Amino acid sequence: MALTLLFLGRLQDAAGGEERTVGYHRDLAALIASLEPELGQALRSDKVRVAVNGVLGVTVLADGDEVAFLPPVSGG
Amino acid sequence: MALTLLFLGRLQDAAGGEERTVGYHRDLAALIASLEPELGQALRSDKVRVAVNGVLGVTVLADGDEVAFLPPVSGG
Amino acid sequence: MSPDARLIDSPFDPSEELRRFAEAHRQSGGIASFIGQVRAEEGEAAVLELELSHYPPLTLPGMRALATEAGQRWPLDGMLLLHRTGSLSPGEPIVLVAAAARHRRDAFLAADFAMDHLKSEAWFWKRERTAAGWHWVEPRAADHADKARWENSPPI
Amino acid sequence: MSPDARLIDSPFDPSEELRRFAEAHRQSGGIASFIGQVRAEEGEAAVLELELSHYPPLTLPGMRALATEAGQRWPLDGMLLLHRTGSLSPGEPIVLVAAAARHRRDAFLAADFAMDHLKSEAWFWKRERTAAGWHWVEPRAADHADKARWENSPPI
Repeated sequence: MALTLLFLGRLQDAAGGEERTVGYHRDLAALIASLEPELGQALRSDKVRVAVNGVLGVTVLADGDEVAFLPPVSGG
Repeated sequence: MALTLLFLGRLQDAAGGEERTVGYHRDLAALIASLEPELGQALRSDKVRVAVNGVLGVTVLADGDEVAFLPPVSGG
Repeated sequence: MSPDARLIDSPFDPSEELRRFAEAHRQSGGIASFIGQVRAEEGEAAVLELELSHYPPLTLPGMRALATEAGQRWPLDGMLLLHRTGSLSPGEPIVLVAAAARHRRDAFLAADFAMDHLKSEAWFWKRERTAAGWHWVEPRAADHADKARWENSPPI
Repeated sequence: MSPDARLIDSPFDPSEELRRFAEAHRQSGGIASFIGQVRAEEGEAAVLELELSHYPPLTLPGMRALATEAGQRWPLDGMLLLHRTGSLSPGEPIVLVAAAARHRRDAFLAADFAMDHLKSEAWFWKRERTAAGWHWVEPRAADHADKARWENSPPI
């Protein structure tokens, strides 16, 4: 059982890559707690939004979910 | 001795044409008073600006001057 | 900033003008623009022809002064003011205003400012031909209200 | 009003896009637009390359929702939102926003609104390469202030 993590924008520097596969965690907070402490701290910022399979605001995860971490945007 | 009058915008309807040549008057007010009463009234509106040889705000006329009557604009 | 203000007496291509303007200002982060065109409509009230007259001694100098004032109000890299004269058909462009600036809001404000002043201060007169004949286009109260926005507490 | 929102992964020609947009909206009196481009500058701090990444499940749906919201706020005939992704060179266009409306101010406000929201709400991330290497472009406080203008007492 696994999750795919996506790191957008500058979070890819903190994660050392744009994508990674990790073991399954049911809960978003538990998933973040399982990562390297520095990366976990970056992902816990209240400026970072999380999308699960393209949907914002989900915190309960299912096997195979894609979890995207979205830092503040800078488009236009 | 003569003046050339230009009627811009809707004033050309009141004047029956865009341009006319009239006898010399030294003073703008006297010039306007010499025209048909209805036209004179239209030209005296405080919304009508007057340019003499391309310069706004002149009221003393010289022989040969071009006097342009400019109603409210509608460009853009 | 040396503004480019022109009167144009035959149909012009605003997108081609914008292309050249953008190429001339590759150092700018943004270009805001406005294209005004003769509405192409159906029905009795449709405009069949638009005629734009002006007063040559004042019109182009006034447009140049307007572009210069915009350049004093906002940090601009360039300003383009093109205005048609003569007889126009439905769908044809009447006016093109464009402002190039390092920052987006400066470009927007300058283009907006220039349009409001072209509408209510530049020396142009419009008349339209519809099925009912020719009539002069009168200034709208909204045009003066739009211009007044810039006088005391300008938009930000 | 059916908005045209697109992500574009290779160089595009904003003036050609504007030409088509204007031709599709011949009934509109005015078209306001904004072109954002990679600043072409000289010197140590010059940007040599810009990379735009996005999050596909949210980015285009968000742009469509933004155009729809603009159409609810102002009477528009059309709205165009184009945004580049991928690697861009100096001078290349990043974004084109255009709004067609019967009345000038509606077009200006809609284009201005759309740009402020694309900057601070759309799901894009920029990084720039200069002589010193790559760095992420952080949102500016001004971007949030620009967006906040539309919340309580919107510009007129």
